[in-house]
Amino acid sequence: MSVTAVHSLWTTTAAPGSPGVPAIDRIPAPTIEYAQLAPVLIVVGAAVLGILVEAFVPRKGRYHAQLFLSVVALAAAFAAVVALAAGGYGTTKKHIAAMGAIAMDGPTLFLQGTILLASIVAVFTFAERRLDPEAHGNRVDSFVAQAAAVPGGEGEKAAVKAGLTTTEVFPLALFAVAGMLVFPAANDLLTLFIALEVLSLPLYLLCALARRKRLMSQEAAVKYFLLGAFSSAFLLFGIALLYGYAGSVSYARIAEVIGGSVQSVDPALADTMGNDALLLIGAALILMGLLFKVGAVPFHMWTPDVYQGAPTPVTGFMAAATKVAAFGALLRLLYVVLPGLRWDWRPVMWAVVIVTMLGGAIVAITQTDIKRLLAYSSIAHAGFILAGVIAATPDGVSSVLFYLAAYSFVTIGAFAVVTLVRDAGGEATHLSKWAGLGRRSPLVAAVFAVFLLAFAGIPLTSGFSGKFAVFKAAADGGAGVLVVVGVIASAIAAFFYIRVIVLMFFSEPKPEGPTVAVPSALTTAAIGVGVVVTLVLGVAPQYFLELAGQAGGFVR
Amino acid sequence: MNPVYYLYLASLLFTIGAAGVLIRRNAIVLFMCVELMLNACNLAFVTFARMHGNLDGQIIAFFTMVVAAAEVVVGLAIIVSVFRSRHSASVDDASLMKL
Amino acid sequence: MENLIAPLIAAPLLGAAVLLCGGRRLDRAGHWIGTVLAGASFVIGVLLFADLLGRGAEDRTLHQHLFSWIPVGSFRADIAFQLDQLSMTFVLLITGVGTLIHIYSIGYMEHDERRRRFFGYLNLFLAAMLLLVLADNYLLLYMGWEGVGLASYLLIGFWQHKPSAATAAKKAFLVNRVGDLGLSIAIMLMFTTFGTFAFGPVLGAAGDASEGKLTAIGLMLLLAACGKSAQVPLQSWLGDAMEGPTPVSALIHAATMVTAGVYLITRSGAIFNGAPDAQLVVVVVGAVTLLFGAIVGCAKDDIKKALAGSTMSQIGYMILAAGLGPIGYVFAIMHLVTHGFFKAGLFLGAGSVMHGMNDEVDMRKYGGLRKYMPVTFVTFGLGYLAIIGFPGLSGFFSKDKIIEAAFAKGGTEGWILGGVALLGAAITAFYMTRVMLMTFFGEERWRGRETASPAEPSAEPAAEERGRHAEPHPHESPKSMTIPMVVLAFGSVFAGGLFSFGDSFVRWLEPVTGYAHGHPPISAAAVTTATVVALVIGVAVAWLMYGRVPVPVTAPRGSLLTRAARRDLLQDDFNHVVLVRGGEHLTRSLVYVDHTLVDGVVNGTAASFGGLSGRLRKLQNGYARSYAVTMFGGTAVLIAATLLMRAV
Amino acid sequence: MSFPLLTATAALPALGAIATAAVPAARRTAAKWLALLFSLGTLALAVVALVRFEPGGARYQLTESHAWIAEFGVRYELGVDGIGVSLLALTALLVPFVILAGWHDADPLEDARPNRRWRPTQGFFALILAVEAMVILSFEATDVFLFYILFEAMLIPMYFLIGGFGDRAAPAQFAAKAAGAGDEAAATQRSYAAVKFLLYNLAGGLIMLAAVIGLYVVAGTFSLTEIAEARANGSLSMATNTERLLFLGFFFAFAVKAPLWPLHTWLPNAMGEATAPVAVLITAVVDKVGTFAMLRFCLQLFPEASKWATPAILVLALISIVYGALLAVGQRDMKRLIAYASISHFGFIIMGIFAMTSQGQSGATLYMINHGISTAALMLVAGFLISRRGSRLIADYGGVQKVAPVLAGTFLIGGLATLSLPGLSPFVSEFLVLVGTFSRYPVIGVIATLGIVLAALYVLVLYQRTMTGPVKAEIRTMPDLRVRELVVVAPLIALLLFLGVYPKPLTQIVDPAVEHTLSDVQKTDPKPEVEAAR
Repeated sequence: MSVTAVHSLWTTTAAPGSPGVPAIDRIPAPTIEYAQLAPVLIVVGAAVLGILVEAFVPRKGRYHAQLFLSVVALAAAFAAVVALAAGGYGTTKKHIAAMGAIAMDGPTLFLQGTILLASIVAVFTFAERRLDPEAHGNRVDSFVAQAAAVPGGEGEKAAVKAGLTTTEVFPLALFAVAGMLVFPAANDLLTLFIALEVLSLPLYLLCALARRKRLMSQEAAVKYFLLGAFSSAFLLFGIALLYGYAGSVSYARIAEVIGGSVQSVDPALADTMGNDALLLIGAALILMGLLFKVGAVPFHMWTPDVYQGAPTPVTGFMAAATKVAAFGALLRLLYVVLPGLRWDWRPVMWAVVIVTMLGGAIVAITQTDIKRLLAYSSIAHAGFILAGVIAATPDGVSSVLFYLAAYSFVTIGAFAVVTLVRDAGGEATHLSKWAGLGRRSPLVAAVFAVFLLAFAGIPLTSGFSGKFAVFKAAADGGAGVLVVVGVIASAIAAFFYIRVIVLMFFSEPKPEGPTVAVPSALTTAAIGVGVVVTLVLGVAPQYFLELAGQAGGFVR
Repeated sequence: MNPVYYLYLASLLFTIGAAGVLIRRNAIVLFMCVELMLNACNLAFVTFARMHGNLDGQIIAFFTMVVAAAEVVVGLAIIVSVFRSRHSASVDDASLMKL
Repeated sequence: MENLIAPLIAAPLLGAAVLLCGGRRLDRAGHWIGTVLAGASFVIGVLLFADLLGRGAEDRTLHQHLFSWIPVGSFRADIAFQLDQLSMTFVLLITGVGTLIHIYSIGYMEHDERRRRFFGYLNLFLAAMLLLVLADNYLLLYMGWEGVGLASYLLIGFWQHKPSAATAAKKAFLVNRVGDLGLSIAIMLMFTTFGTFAFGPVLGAAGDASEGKLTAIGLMLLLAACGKSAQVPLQSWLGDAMEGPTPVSALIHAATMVTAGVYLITRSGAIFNGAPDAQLVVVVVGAVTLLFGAIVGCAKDDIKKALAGSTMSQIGYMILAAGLGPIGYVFAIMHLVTHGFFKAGLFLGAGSVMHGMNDEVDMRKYGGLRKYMPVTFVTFGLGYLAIIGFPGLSGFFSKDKIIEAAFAKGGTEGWILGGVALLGAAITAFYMTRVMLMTFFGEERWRGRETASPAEPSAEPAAEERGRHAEPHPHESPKSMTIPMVVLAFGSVFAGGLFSFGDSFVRWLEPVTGYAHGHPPISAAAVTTATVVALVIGVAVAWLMYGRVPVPVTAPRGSLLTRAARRDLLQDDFNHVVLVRGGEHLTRSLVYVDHTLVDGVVNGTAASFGGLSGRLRKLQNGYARSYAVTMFGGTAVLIAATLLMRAV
Repeated sequence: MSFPLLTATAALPALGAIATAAVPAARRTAAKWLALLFSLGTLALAVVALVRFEPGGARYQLTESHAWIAEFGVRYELGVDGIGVSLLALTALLVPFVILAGWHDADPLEDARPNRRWRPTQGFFALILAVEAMVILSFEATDVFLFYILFEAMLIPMYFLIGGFGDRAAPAQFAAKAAGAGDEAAATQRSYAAVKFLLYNLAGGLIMLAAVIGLYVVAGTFSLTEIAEARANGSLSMATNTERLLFLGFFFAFAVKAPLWPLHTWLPNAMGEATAPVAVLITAVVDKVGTFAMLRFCLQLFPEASKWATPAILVLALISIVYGALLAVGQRDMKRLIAYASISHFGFIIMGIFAMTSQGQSGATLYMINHGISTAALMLVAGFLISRRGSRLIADYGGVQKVAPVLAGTFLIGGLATLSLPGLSPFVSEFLVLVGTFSRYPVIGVIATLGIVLAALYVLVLYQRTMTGPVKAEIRTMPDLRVRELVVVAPLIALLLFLGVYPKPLTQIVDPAVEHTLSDVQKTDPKPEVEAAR
């Protein structure tokens, strides 16, 4: 999907006979480095296959087929990423691929790898079928039997009786992943926009597919969709303005124009070309679009509602993978397209960072629903990561990469634990239900405590390494104030994480309290990976820090 | 005619759309307003393409239309299902989750 | 020879360790172990004394260095001892009287199930006291100083089940702590002034230090002395200390520990000599206490408290003498020794009386006891004659010399001090005669009267039962108690004469304390006669008040002064109101402050965050459109800000 | 590559923690013995370290250094100076007693319904060992980052120890009072205390984090030795304000941990609610990290700023001394009383450190050790007392001395140590601190002596109210110390006596380290007046 490619076709046919132009019968095909796009292609292909599976494979076999297909596809894609990285595309051979649409460099590969791993883990939680009680002898996952059926209506009852399950979630997830893979790699604004839509649309749908509490789930979907569309409209308008300013949507070109290394095309257009109003407003709008995805204050308000309403596995998936992709895109935008504008966006971003860190932490204090709590904590964390983002140094990039990797696994793990604590109405997400969990099932409580401590940034957990890396980068980048604010924010944040731990361990369990379901190997794996990564990145982060360090360089 | 007028028009449309999103209550109308915003963007793209004398903008406009169509598919699906379960298309009724 | 110094201390220390850790299996033999070890250290003391006598007057100082205690940078404190004439005198007094009182206690504490521990404490006291007088530096002295305080605390509160005893013990320790504070500050001053606090260097270099420093050190030392020796204003604990068993009162609160202050001042003579102002304060304190104690002694009906008052007063004499400088040091120590004999004897006598009287302490319930307990009567009587300074007995020599020295101070000061000393002598005669008469003469007021509320239930609770007997049957005490009394009686009769015979005592101590012969404005003979006259007056008045007329069993209301004196001249009331009450208020208010203010600030911030959070989450009102508004506003601000950044 | 002794001293208890935690629920006693064995093994290693340490030798000995996180310029660097090694020994020494004293503190209540997975006992001892490991390593760390990590991480196990385990009455007849209605309230009290503990220390730690990062930005390394060297030879100079800010960041965290007035209020809650052994762990071991860090990091990294802040800190320390003592007098709860007493003592320690004299700092170091031992003795005996009666209120006791003389005696000795009676080790350190302070700041030194008198007051009042007087009906049948309890107390008391009379071995180890520290801040002891005169 490369503009310039298509464009060159067009022009060659439009102006015949001009000297030096190839004859009409020889149409140069755009050069696409398929090998380097392999990760994306594999995932997209698998997704398409998944659709076909839905169409042709008998209902009984679909679940297993889909699960197998998606896991294999993601694994293969990850292998491809590793191969590319090993091939040096992240470092020495980094370059612009696919006629300028895709940037093939360190951050791309690192983030794609992270996204793929996170997605594999997330898909495990998608496929969990042990937690919900069997409906009419069929094991069911946490997705609705028939999305189209009215909640609590005859249709739904029938569907449940028939043992339908929404296996479409797997292809949907795969499409979303594909979008995420492209998002941080996008090297022109159009690709950015398309990728954004490709990753968002499936997520809107996924949000609506919860088996329990369907009304909330649908509400979440509506809110997410409307606000998402709203924000993407802004993003698009921003793109339009930047295009108007630079006459192109390719990052490199825009950066050049901003840098002033290219003269404006035509003096007649001087009033639009090089008109900084266009540039600044456009940049601001695009930033807004990305900050929305990241969930930064004041564009965060969808986060709590959507996180709460969406099916918990989807929430985990969003909180982890989407954030990674979005931050990747943000990084590239700020470092590749708008470095010339640093002195304009930095002060604004400072403000955003501060309100995000403090706002998220403070509002979380009084939350009573564990999923909302985690949502607000994710907002606070977005603030911490942004602090690293605006360091505007290679160090900043690598620290952010590391933080994202660390954070995503903790998040998925935490939400996976949330799926385990259940009562009659499905997951028991109200905090009061969690009282005394430590007495009932110390192991689960302990694991969750580990995740909470990681969120709180206690040393020897990945949370601390990440936070330290980011703050260090920020301080190096001359944002000492941000570090201090961040420290205060994390002190506030510590309060509510500790509150949960107190609740789990130091308060007597209620007799009618929730039960802790024993998960299958899938969720267990997800949680296990989360714990392992948390501790490894906490105790011996050296290797991964190096990795992120090498991946720090963008291609321009 | 000065192409800048087209830009004014585009931004006007965009603003109308945004205002609509903020003001109207019916989910469908809301959604239409979003579409209006997208189209405003299209207009801007095309205008800029014309001013710059290259076709990127026009091509982008096509992509936008496709995306808009996809959004319609997804959005209507969601809105309809919500409507069926609540018998109302008002966004404000969907406020179970708050605080 | 000097290697014997450590064993001197080690013996009783060993006793304390064995008896206190030994457990019940030692109960039967405990008192013997204690007594033998005390005796052993007395024997060692005698050996050392003999050795010293064998040497020339100048090299009568032995040193023993065990090991270095706290070596930190320039700060070095050693566990090392110095035995010279001064400390030798104390060693003999302590071990001698100590041993006697051990023997006495065997009989006295017979019925007490915790007798073993009692002896353990006694030994502990001996060890600490010996350490105090044998230390060769002030820090080690401090160790002994607090050690005796601890022993006194344990012994005063020996009958801990009695709240009064426990309180008295606590009070004694606390008041002493205030004094100790003085000692520790004095040591710090020495360290900053001389860079050390060993006797030799400090006293040697005292001349080089500025007078201001010396005065400060001197006053701090005086504070310490006041605490330990119950001098005004820190005297309030001594009266209550009588809650302890009588042998304790005899040993610690009459003969030895309370005189540690005198030792400290005499030992630090070099410092005081360089600080006349400090010396003035010392004599004033001594004179005031002298009268204070005497007056209190006159008003008390509790025989032990009366004796306690007298102790205070007598130590007042010693402090006064010590404050007079070289003309007084020797006589201070001399009076200290003689006082050790007769006051211990008196206390043991009192104990014996109480022993015969079901532990009754109120003298108004005594009377006519002389025919029931002759030995006690005679020994007590000799002690009595000695303390009032009856010519020829020990008290006479020592006290007379002090009065003389007081006059010799010269100038109006001399007259005032001498006058006070004389007055004190008269009052002493008065109150001691009073005690004598009320106890051993007059009609037998205990007849047909049950002796309630035993002050000293030797073997609780059995004794408490004994105490409720209808009527006491006065009887002589067993040998183990009478023998020590006899020995001490001998001491109180002859010691004084022995010491003054050819000024032997003066020559003995001179090398250490230095001695200058004072020249009183009036002849020594005149002073002596004045003393005797004062004595006669005191006795006469007492006889008129208590001998001629019968003593009422219930105390008359008495004059204002009497009533004040009964309450220790209102000292306790003052302490109670000012220190205790005030302290309670202070602590209570501080507890409140800590909870509301210091804690409140933090909790407040936490709460305010909570409130802020509560308000902020209201923004999350669940309406998608309001979210959109926020986003729109946010975007607007974003754009505005970006443009603004460029504009400025 | 010699045997990594220091790592071993920390690794052994860490292993012990894991092993203990792994013991199945039924084998409770086995877990206890396992924990005890590991702690004793650690003690043995600590003794080896103490022996291998040469007082006269290099400043940091038994050093180890391995690459760890190059990206952060962090190395795994260990090494002990005299101060570190003695505190290491103290920790290793106290933990076995803590374990032994807490032998029954974590036994599940009879009424608790059986639960295969819930293993409080194993958890209790595992957590204790975990704390030991982290504390020991933090005494050994010569890398600021490594130290910081442990400084923060040790909060978590402590937090669970405080919040998870509370007092209970052992004998049935008293159990009625403790259990039942009061239980829930007690639990909430406890979790409040735990949260307070964690939040205070976490806040301090996070402020320190900012300073740590700042330090890295300035110095470019975390190695204490390198930075100190660079500062010494002037190759690393900090702007005055930067240094002061960084110093404050570090000091704040340590002052919370120590704790220094007015950051102290978490301590009484924590020590009051936690069981006596845990309380000992807090005040005798964990808090020492704070004061230790002041000596090692504040003075070494920021000499100028330390000197700049000295007056203010001394005043705060003075306030702590008097204020803590006064509040101790006003307490009704004996554990809270001991807690406030500790606050007063920490005031002395900090005062000694910042008096910047050799007496003061050696005194402070000895004080850390002696205070550890004496508080352990007093607090543990108090714990035994409480476990018999099931109440922390002083008013609930009286006449104990008559029914349980040994208990009373040990309690008294512990108390006398707390009021630093000469002959017991605390006296040595307290006097050194006073002298050290006095020789440079006479007025402050004199006022500080008030602390001595007040100490006598609160100790004796406590003893009188609990041990003397007529025997209360509830305690007529109170048993005297059991063998296990004697085994805990006796060695501590013996140590108090020994170090009180012969502290030389310690001072020899500590002195050189103190000299180094003083040379870091370029301070020398003031000369005595007479010498100066000559």
